[in-house]
Amino acid sequence: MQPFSRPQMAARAAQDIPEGWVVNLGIGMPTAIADHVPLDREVIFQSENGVIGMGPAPNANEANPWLINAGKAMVTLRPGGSYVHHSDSFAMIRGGHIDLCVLGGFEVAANGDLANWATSENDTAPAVGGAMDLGAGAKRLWVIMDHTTKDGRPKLVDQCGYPLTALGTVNRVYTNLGVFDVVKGTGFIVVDLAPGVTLEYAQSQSASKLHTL
Amino acid sequence: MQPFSRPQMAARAAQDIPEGWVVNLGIGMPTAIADHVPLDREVIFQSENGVIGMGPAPNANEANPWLINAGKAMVTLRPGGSYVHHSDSFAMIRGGHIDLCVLGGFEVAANGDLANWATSENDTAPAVGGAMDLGAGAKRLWVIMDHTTKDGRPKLVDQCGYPLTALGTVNRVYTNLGVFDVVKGTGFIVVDLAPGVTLEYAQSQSASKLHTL
Amino acid sequence: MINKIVQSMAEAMEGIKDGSTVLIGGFGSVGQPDALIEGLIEQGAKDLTCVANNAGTGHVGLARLMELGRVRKIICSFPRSAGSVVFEELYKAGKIELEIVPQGTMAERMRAAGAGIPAFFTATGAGTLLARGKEAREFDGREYIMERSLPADVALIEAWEADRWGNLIYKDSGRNFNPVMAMAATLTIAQVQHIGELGTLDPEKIVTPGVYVNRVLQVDRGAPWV
Amino acid sequence: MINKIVQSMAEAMEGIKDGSTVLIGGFGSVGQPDALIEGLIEQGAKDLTCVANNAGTGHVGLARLMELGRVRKIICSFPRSAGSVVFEELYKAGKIELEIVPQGTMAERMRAAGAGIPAFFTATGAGTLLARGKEAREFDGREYIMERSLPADVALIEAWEADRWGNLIYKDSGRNFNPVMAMAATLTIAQVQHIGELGTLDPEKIVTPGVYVNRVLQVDRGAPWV
Repeated sequence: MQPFSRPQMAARAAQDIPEGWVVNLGIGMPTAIADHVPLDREVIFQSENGVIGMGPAPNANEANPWLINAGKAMVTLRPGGSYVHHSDSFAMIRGGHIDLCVLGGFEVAANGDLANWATSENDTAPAVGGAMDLGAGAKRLWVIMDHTTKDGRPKLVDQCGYPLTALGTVNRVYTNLGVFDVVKGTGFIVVDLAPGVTLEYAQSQSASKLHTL
Repeated sequence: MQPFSRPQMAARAAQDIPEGWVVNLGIGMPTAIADHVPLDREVIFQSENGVIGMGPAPNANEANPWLINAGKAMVTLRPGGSYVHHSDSFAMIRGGHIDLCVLGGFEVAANGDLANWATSENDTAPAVGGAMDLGAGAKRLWVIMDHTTKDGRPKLVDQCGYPLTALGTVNRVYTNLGVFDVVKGTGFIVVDLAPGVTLEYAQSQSASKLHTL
Repeated sequence: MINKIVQSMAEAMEGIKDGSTVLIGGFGSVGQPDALIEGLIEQGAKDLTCVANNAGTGHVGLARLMELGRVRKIICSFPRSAGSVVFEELYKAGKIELEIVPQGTMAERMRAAGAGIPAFFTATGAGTLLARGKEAREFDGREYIMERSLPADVALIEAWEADRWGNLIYKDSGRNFNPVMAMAATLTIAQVQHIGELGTLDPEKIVTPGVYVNRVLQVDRGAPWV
Repeated sequence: MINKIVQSMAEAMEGIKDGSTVLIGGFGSVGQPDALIEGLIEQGAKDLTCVANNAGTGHVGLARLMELGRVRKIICSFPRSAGSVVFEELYKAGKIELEIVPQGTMAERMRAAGAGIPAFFTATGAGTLLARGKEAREFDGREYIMERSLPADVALIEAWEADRWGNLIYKDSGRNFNPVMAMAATLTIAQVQHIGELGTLDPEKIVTPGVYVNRVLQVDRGAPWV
């Protein structure tokens, strides 16, 4: 059994992004997806802080501290890129103009609910950032995360236990065990499994039924 | 008795606009006010179509058909001027960032109500333009109009008979007979009368009490 | 390669359906997409709801579209400009529906549609005839009315320069309704006089990112003709 | 002559009162008005409500202001950045109030304040913990929550270049919250590295018209330091 490594997960997700999409990548694992999209496949990466058309991290000699992404890392602007202010940036996000947003997740439920911002109802100072805006506003929402927690608890569930970020909007989940669509009325559908991972094994690591087509 | 001419009315209003104000002038008589503000008194004229810092009409050789005001007349842009789109322009108007708007009027009431857009409840296709936005949004609203209709009916009234444009927002009225403040709880207060116009005469041409301080 | 530049008017107009809500940019003749309106006349879609600041003048452009009986309803702030003869006649004859919206409310309703806001409150129009049938509500002692967003199927707009990503730069007072209309429509079609290579438009001057634009058509003369 | 350029930090900070709501621009260190925050620390106003994307890091700037006990409440989207030690400690000790707002809702609430919109509806946060106590309402089959505008007494912002009318041009991703904060406050104070003669700023590149700006202070180094 060869579960996907993190770079493999990112590469797998990148492979599914067609040219021309406007894409917002969450901080952390999602950000790595951009590195696996070849520059000649034109994908427009948007960042919450108002950068449209981000390119890769700069070389040392082109470093520009005024140009950062939502993760506060320096980036570049591709030819064709532009800038907007925060309200215009989130108008784009909340108004449904982002073709795809990829976020990390604590849990994804069979009904498309996402929990990824607070680990308990009693956590009184969780950091939400732009996750709720992206979760509610993007045309498609993919989640990239490990299939289980470090202590082995499934993260694909029938119903989220953690506080919700967005309701019913996740379309697809990329994990180290495979790729799963989330379909209204059905739940998780297996799209792909990592080499050697059996459906039975993936199911044993999930707390919601994995369907096959 | 020498009632103010229209240019005199405009000049009188212009005289009361201090340097630094952001001012929106309605179409028609209000527009003429700008001509009476000397260029070295810096007043920022804003137009609904997104021009901030308008200057006078262009000479023939600097005519630019892409640069017009809300009345669709060609204007110039002063050094320091800028452009915004319609939603940003009206955010400025509706958000209370315009120090003064001057509009024409059919009637002004003692409570500050303005009627200037429709001549009857049965006029089913009146043209409102930006009058309601300006009437509700500007920090100060002045009205410049003849004191009576052509057939002698008073336009300063206790209560507007025509459909309202904005409620309780008029601060001052410039007419051919004089200048009148509109003060909540009091009504019209005489600020100034045209040469030879007596309070009695002005009162006889008004359908609301004219107070003096 | 992303390429939103189309080569013909037919391509620009492809797929506009009967019954569409069509936003038409411009204020006066500035930034008014004259060529695209002609293209829509040619294309044939009917039963349209048109949103524009005015109700057309003379017998060309929007007025012509109305005259041909293709406009079911017009949403505008100022229907009675000088020369709105076609509108006047159709309206008197009960052949066109009219919704009058204060100019700022009209712009804001489209911006709201583009920004994922289904409804908002404004003081504009509160207590007037135009508040009829609208929910009124007091906030901090002042009365406001609730306005709904105004989304559309199609936006026809004009800009000054574009690139193949659909980024748009405007000229002088040519922005007006165009950038908000670009946000509010499912299909945004822009006419421009100039097309620049990708990367030649100053990122700090791009007002409408290509994200909001589906098709760009280069035309010889824009409005106003210069 | 309109001249919004002030000559000293004391002049820039004049009149900021105890109990003020203060907006602080920037995203990360980009466009963050470091000098003005230092000026506010020096100026002495207390019992402040601060609105910023983060809750400060280290022991400088906003974190320092909190550490000095001058901040009663913080409104932000992301209180727990790496290094938010001051906030964490004060919060655990019950010495600071916190309002968490989704980042887009925060930006939109300020834009609404600037645009005369007392309340609007958004899908962001609907059905989540952050919807508690907020009015929910269905439009076209989807649930939205009502958010109120977020007006403020003071905005401290950073731009790249200004002129004496207070027009502002930003640099790269330096716009972020700054232009909306400029709209939302009664007193907007901008720090800039560059000041140009009136008329030298490209009108097509001015993002914040001077109408929204009250005072401009030129500083030697902006944030981030370049």
